[in-house]
Amino acid sequence: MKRYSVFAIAREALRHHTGWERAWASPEPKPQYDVVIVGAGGHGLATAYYLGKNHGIRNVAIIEKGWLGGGNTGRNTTIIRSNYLQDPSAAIYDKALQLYETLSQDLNYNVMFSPRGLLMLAQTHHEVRGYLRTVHANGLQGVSTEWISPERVKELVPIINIDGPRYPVLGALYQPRGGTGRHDAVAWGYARACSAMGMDIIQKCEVKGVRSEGGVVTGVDTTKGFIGCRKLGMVVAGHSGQLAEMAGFRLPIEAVALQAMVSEPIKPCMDVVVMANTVHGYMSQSDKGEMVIGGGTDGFNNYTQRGSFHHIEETLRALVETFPMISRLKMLRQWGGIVDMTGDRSPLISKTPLGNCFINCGWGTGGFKSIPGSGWAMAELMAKGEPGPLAEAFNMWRFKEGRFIDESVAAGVAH
Amino acid sequence: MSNVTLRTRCMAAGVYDHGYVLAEERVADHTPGDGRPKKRLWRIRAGKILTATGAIERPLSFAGNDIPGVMLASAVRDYVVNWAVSPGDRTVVVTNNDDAYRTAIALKEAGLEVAAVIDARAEVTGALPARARALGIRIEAGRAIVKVKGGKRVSGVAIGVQAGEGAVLDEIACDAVAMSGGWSPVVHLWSHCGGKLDWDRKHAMFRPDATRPPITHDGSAMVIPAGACNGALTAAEALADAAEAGVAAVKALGLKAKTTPIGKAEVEEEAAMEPVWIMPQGAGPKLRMKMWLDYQNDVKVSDVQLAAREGYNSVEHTKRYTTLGMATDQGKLSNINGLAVLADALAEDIPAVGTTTFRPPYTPVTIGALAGESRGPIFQPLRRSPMHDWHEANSAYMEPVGLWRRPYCYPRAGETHEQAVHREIGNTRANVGLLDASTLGKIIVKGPDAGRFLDMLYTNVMSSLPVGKCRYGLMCNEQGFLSDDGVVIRLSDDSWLCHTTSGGAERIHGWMEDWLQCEWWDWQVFTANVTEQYAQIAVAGPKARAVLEALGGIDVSKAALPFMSFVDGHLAGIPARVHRISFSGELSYEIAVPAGQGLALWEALVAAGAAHGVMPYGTEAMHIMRAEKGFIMIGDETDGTVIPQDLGLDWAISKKKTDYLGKRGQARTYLASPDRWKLAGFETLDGSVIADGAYVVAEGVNANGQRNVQGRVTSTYFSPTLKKGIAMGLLRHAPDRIDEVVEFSVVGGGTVKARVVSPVFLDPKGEKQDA
Amino acid sequence: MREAVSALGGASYEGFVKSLEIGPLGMISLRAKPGAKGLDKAVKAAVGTSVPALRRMEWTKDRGCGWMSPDEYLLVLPYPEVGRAMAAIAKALGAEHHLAADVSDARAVFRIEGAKADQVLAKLCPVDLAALAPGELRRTRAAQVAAAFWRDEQGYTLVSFRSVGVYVMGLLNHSAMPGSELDQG
Amino acid sequence: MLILECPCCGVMADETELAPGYEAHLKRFGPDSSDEEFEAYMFARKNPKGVHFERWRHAYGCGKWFLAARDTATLEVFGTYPAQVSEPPADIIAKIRAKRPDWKGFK
Repeated sequence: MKRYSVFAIAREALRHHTGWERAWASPEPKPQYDVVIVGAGGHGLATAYYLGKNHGIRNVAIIEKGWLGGGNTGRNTTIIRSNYLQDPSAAIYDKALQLYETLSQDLNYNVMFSPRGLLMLAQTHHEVRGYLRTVHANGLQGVSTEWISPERVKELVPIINIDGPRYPVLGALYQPRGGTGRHDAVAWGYARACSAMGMDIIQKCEVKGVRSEGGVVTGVDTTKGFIGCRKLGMVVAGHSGQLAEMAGFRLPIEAVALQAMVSEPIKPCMDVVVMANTVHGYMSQSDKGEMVIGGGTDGFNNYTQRGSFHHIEETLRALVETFPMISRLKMLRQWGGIVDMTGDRSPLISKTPLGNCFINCGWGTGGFKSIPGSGWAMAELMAKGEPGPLAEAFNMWRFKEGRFIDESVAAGVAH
Repeated sequence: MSNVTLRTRCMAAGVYDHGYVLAEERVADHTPGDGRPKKRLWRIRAGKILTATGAIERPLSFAGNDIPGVMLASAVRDYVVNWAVSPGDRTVVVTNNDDAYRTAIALKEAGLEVAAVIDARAEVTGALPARARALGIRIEAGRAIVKVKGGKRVSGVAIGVQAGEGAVLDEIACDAVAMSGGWSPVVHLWSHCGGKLDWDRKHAMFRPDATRPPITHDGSAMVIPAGACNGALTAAEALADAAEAGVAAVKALGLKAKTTPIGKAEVEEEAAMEPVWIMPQGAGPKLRMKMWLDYQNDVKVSDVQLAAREGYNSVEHTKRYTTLGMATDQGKLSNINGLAVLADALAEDIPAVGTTTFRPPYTPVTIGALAGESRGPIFQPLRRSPMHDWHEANSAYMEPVGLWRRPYCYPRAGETHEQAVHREIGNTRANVGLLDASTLGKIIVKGPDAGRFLDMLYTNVMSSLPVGKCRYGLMCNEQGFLSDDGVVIRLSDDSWLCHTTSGGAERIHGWMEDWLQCEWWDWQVFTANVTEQYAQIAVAGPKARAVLEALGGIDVSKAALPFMSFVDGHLAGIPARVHRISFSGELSYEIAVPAGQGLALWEALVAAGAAHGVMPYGTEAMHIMRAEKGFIMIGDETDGTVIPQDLGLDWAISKKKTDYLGKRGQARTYLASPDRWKLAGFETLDGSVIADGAYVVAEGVNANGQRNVQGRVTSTYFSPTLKKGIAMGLLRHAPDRIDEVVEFSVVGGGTVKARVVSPVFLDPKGEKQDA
Repeated sequence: MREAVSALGGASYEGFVKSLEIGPLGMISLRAKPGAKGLDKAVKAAVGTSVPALRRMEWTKDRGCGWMSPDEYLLVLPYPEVGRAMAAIAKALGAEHHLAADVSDARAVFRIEGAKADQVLAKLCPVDLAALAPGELRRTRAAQVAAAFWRDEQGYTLVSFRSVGVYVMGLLNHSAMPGSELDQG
Repeated sequence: MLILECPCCGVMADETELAPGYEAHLKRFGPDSSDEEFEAYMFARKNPKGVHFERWRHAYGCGKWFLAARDTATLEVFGTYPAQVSEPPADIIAKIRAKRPDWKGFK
C-alpha cells in the first residue's frame, strides 16, 4: 500500500490523478480463516484492525451484507465525547477518544477528527447536580471535563439563547477534547489498513447461518458459500438479534430507529457541539456548513431506517427554542438508523453461549464515538478468549446479576 | 369539483409510513406583511397517495458544461415560452433525444437564432427534427460538444464526433447552450417509504416498479404514480397513464370508478433517445476534468471515475467520497449521470449499481415551519398550580419540576436566593411556613382487590392501613430500583388515595393501569388520577396548629388529629381534607381543597397566619429541611440504580409478603450484595459544604487506571438550622462506619475530609412532627 | 362554601373564531364495567341520560354523559349539582364495583365557536373532523396535551386538564389568529 | 408515522396519540423464579425482523393498552386486539400465515 502524503498528492496532480491505488481490495472469500468478523462497519473493521495490529492475527475476513460502512457508521451525527458517568463507560469511551486523537496518523487516512469541544447544557437544577456528579466522576477517571457558567456558554456559543424563558441555561458540562469526526472516513481508513494487512473485506455477502460443532463455532453460511473460522465476531449493530438467533441465543436487545437531519449549509456559526438534554436535541455544524441535528429514539421495534416524523418535529422545536436563528434555515435531509438498545442502554462486548463466538453490539446512540475503543476491546477479547479490563463490565451476563451500567443517570433523568 | 381541494404553492415534501404526507405551503411568502403566516406545514393522513410529480431533465456531461450560458433545454424553453425572456441571442442545442428539438423550434419561432442542434445520435429521423430542419435549423448528427468556449460566459462550442476522443471538427459561435440528456421521472415520493424502481432501458431512466410499491398499514400499495413521474414522458402517454392511475386510486379505496374520457394530446412521434453519459464518448482525462456532474458540490466526471478506481465502488461510497448529490438539490440534476459514469467505470449495468436512498424532504423545508406553533409561551405546556399567579405576584423565583413550575424561593428586595431560602427555613422552624404542594400526584385506587393490588405495588403492606390513617410507601420497578414514594391514605373500606412525587403522577398512574390492564386484568380495581382536582398546601412549623385553629372548622388538636392521620371537613368554609403528615420534620398539616378554591385557602392562611409570622417557602427550603431530617428525595438519593435497602428503608419493606413488584429483581446477586453502597450522613471536619456530585475516594486505581471510589454524596447543603454543612450520601458498608472519617473528591484535585454520621441531623426522635 | 373559580376566570379571544374559557363545569369521572348492576340507574339519576354507546355522548339539556373508555364515563352537569349527583351514583351502584370521582376542578373547559371552528381544532388534533360522527365524544391530544371535545351546532366544547389551561388557551388563540384561516387562496 | 386501530375504542389512532410498550405476551416471573427465568422475562427479547407482537397504549385516547401484530421490516399491521390475552388470537395468526407463509409462528 502506498502511503498518502503531500508528495503523493503533488505527484498525482501532475498526471491527472491516474496513479491512485485501490483503497482496499475486493477479494473472494477463502474457505477458512482464523477469525471471521460479521459486519464491516466501524466497529467490525476496528476490531479486525486491532486484531492485526495488537495481536498479530491477520488471517481475518470481514464480511458485510451491503457495502462497508453502510450501516450506522454512515448515518450518525459524528459526535465524539467521553464525558460518561459510569467507570466502565468512561474507560472505553475515553480510550476511543484517545485513539481518535491520533487515528489519522495511525491509519494514514484523514478521519477529520475535530476536537472542537462539546457542551451538555444544564437547564434544570436537577440536571446541574447530575452534571456536577459527572465532573467529579470524570476527574477521578482521568477524563478532563469541566463545569462552566452560562456566561462562558454564551462565549463559546454566541448563537445560543441562554435566557430562554422556559429553560434558561444554568451552566454546562464542557469537554474541550470532545468534537466530531468524518464518519465514512473512519470506516474507510480502517478498511484500507485492514486490507493492507492482508485481511479480506468481503462486501455484498450476507450471513445465512452459523455452524458449530460441540458447542463451538466452526463457520458461517453466506450468500457466497460456507466460510470456516476458528473464531467468530458478530459486530452488526441493529441486526444483532437476527445473527444471535442463527447462533442459537437471544439478546437483551431491541432495535429501534434513531433519526437525524441536516440543514442547508450556511457560513460557520457554531464551532462546538451542543447537546440540550432537557429539551432533547443536539446540534453541531459540519465542515460543509450544514447544521447536523439529532434527537431521541423512537419507542418501537423498527428495521426500516425510517423513523416517525413527530420526533423530528420535537427535536426541531427544542433546537429552535435553544438556537432561535435556525428557524429560518431549511431542513435539507432527514434519515434514520437502526440502533440496538440493551436493557441498561450500555453495550455488549462479550463471550456468548456459543464457544469462540463473540458479540459486540448494543451501542445504542453511542456507536460512532466508541469505534476505536470498542474495536480495541473486542480485539483483545477475541484474541485472548477472555475480556480485558475495558470489556469486562460489558459482558452479557450482567443483566442476570443486575449489574447495570446505566448512563441515563448522568443525563439527569431519574427513571 | 366541490370535494377536491387544490392547494397551490404547496409542496408535498415527503411520504411517510402509513399514508402520512408532509406538505409545506408557502402561504404569504409572495405577499409579505399581509398578516398571514409565511409558511404552513400540512400533516396529511391519506388512504392513497397519487403522485403526478413530473420529470426532471438531465444535463449532458461535456467539458465546460458549467460555463454561464449553458442551461437545460427545457429551462431555455420555459424562459422563452412562459416568460418571454431570451437566455441567448444565438443558441446551440445539444441533445441525445427528440424533445430538445422543441426548444430549438420554440427559439426559432420566437425569432431567436439557433446556431445548430448537436445531436449525439448517428441517425436523426424523427418528426421533431424534421420540423426543425424545415425551419432551416442546422442539425449535426452523431456529433458532440468537445468543449464549451468562453470563461465567464459562453462564446461558442467546439464540436467533434460523439464516438471519438475529442478531435475538434468545427467551432460554432454562440452565447447560450441548451442541453438535454433525457429525462428522469421524479420518483422521490414513491421511494421515500421503500417503493422500488425499474431501469427503463429505452428511455435510460429509473421509473416506479409497479410490482414493488411502498406499502401502507394494511399491506396494500400506498402510492400511485401518474404521468411523467411514472415514466409516461409524452403528453399522450401522460394523459393515458393519468386516466389509468385515477381509476386505480378510486378502486384501491374500494369505490367504483367511472371511466371518463380524458382527452387526447396531439403530439409528434418521438424517435428513441440514446443514452449519452459523457460527451464525446472517448474523452480523455483533460476533458473529463471539466465535465461537471454536480454543479453545487463541484463534482466532475473525473472525480467519480477516480472514486471507482480507488475502490469506492458502491454508489453510496462514491456519493460520500465525492459528495456527489449531497448539495441542496440532493442530486436531482447529478445522480443519474453520476451513477451512469460509475457503472461505466465499473463495467457494470446501471441497475446493478443502484441508486442512493431517496430521503425526505423533496426540497428543503423551513425549520420554523416544522417547529410550528411550538414557540414562545406555547413552546411546551407549562403546568400551573391553582396558586401559580400568587407566587409570581409575590416575587417567587420559579424552577421547572417536570412541566410544572414551582416556587424555588421567594426572595425579598436585596436578598440573594440563598438568603431567601435560609430565611424561609428559619421562619418555618421558628414560626410557620406555607408550601404549595399541589403538584404532588394523587391517585384514587378503589375496589374489592385494591388492597391486594397496592400490596403488589408498594414494598410495604397497604391493605392493613386503617381507614383515616396515613402510611408512607415506596414503589419499585420490576428491576427492584426505587421509582417513587409518597403517603398513602385509606379513604374507606375499599378505597385508598396514593400520593406520588411531583411530576410522578402520570407515570405512576400509567404504571398502575399497565398492571391492571395487562397482567391482573381479572382483579377488580379502578384507579382515577385526581391530581389536578385538588390544591394542596403544607402548613408547617410550631405555630401551624394555631394558624389552622384561627381559620376554624376542624378540630386539629393532637388528640383529634394525631400524626399520620387525616380528617375531612370544612376549613374556613372550604371543603378540605387535612392530613397530619410532615416532610419538614415540623408540626405540619397538608390541606387538600378543590383546585378552584386553592387560592382562597392560601390567601386565608396568609391572612390568618400574619399574627404568627407566616411566610411562604419554596422547594429549596423544603429540600434542605427534609435533608436536615434525613428524609430521602426521589431523584436525589435515587437515580434509577438505587434500591430501598440501600437507603436504610428496610423498615418500609415487608418481610411477610410473598411478592411485590421489584422483589424478585432485588434478589439478584448484585442487588443483594452486602457490599452495596448504603445511606449515611456526612459532616465535613471543617464545617464546609461538600460539593454537589462529589465521590468518596478509596485507595488505589482500578484496572483501567481510574481512581477507586467507595461512595458519593446525594444531597448536600448548608444547614441554616445547624449552621454547618450537612450531607446525605451512599457509602460502602455505611451503617458499620459511623464516626469514621472519609474523603470526598474536590474538582481540580485534592479531597475534603468528612465524618460519617447518622443521616438524621435534627430531632431524631421526631418529637417536633409529633407535637 | 366559597365561590368556585374556573381555571382561567373566563378568558376569551376573538380571532377568526371565538374561543373562551367557560366553567366551572361539574364533571364526574365514573368508572364501572358496562354491565354493572345499577349503572343505568346511576347515570340516569346523576344526569338524566342513558348510558352512551361507544364514543358517544348522551344529552338532556345541559346534562350529559360521555363514553370515555370501555369502563369509564364522563358525566357533565352544573357545578353545584355535583355533590347531589355523587350521592345518587353511590346510592344506585351501592356495593357494585365502581369508582366515581369529582373532577370538576381538575379541568379547564373551552368553547370554540364560529363557522371555521373546525379549522382551529384541525390544526391542533390528529383527528379527521370530517369523519366525526354526530354526538361523538373524541379523546385525543391538542398539540402536546390530552384533550377531549364534542361538537354541537354552534361549535365545539373542549376539555383539558386545569394546570395546562393557559397553554390550551394559547394554542386556541394562536390557531385562530386572523389571517391563519385554512381557506384556499 | 404509524396508524393503529385501537380495539378498545375503535379509533384509527395516529401514532402521536399512542405510547409504545415493546414486546407483548411476556410472562411475569416473580420471587419463586430462577435467575434465568427472571432474566429472560426482563431482558431477552425476540426483536424479530418481521412479525412482531407488541404493546401500545392509546394514551391520549381511551387510555387502554392494546396489542398489535406488526411487521418490523415493512411496518404492515396485521391486526390489533385487546391486551387481556396471553397469546395472539387465532384470527390474527391466520391472517399472518396467509400473508407470510414463511413465518415460523408465535412461540
